[in-house]
Amino acid sequence: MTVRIQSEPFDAGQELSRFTTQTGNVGAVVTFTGIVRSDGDNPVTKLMIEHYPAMTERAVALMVDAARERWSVTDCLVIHRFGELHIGEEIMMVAVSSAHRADSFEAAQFLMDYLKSRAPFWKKEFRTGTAAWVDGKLEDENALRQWDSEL
Amino acid sequence: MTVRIQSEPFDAGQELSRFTTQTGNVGAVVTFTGIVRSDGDNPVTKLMIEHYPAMTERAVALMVDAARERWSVTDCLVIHRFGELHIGEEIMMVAVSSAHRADSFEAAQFLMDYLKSRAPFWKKEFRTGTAAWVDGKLEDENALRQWDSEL
Amino acid sequence: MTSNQIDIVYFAWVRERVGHPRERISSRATTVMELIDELRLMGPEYEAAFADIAALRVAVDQQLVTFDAQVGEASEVAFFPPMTGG
Amino acid sequence: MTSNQIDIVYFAWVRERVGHPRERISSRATTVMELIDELRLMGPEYEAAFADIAALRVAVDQQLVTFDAQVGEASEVAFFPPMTGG
Repeated sequence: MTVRIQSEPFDAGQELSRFTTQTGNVGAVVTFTGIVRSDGDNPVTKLMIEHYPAMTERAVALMVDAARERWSVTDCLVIHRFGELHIGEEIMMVAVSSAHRADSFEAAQFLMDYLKSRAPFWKKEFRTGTAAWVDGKLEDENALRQWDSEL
Repeated sequence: MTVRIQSEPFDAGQELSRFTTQTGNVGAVVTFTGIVRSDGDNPVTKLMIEHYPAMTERAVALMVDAARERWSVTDCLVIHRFGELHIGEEIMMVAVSSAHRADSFEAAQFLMDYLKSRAPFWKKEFRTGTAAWVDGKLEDENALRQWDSEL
Repeated sequence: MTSNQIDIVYFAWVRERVGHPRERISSRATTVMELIDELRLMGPEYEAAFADIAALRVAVDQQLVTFDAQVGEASEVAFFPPMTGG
Repeated sequence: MTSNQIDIVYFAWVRERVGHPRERISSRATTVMELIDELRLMGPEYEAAFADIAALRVAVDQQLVTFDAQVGEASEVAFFPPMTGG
């Protein structure tokens, strides 16, 4: 199990290759990668991600533990960046390995739903002439509730 | 959209890096990688995968089309090997990109469920002193039915 | 009633039981089920391959179909066990 | 009633409204809600930051809690908007 909170860019493909090599005898690996996307009429030009260093790693480790209790998971990797990020850069990734595909898929979705609304990260979007903190989304809260857990 | 049916090994990490670079302005990429796993008392030593060349690419392309009709997906990649495969080698991978994470996760799971039971591949497992065709699993048929589709 | 030239292809254990991967036959069958009845008459290896229809899948001209599907104009019919890809 | 030294930390727009990321205060609060009442008295920037409690989240000693949670022995309390990671 690896949790990395870092300001440096990373390459999700390289991380997947390394994860698969290290994870040993598994049948399934699922990854999710979140990427800075420009959208709308006045598109995002960059992102600033703030986090709560004293809390972040422990909070994410607790989510990983919860996933491992719930599914038969061999290994997990979570990488999340903070600081200044540009369009096309990887914001974060999750990788999960397991014997069978359902465990990896569900554990990865569970981790994403928790990371979205329970890990102490805040995104600020910069557009030409303006900057605004991203609002928490109701759909993310609802996604979390579907797991019906008490984390 | 790319579908590759090949006997050569591939590296899922390299494929993910290339896919993410080529896919353009997306927010989310989900991958699934299936790997040859050894299990049990008399573990698998190698796998032979047979396929139906005249049918395979078109069948997989139809699945990808069905996923794109159902979810808001930016790009899809499906790679599936045939021939002789050894422990730890990648059997196949699916990558899906989209603006938002739910589309990529669901489309990737949908593609996997279809590939498992509707793409014309057959696995034969070799163990010490014995070889046997893998039986279709009821749980895979049930996974497919959950999508409740008419493909 | 005229007969039709059809390529029959077999995969996985169906291929192993029949003993070869492909053959061209002359058939008067109008449905897959009738085609199977013809094939069963071709020898014990065919009887073994087609003993349990529930364990088989069929594609007519590379499209998965049910056993009551027409084969009238088909040029290729494939028989195989349930797929196990992924 | 004795007072307690607590580090208060702020993130995202809460930090921007308060005007600084961290401070140590002397507090008599026993719950988070009482602590917020004390903070609101510290100036208009605090009133602005704590105007809408429903828009805030709180962590006591790095654990997410509800506003009725105890802060008696806490050494660090953090206020921030709903998280938007991932």
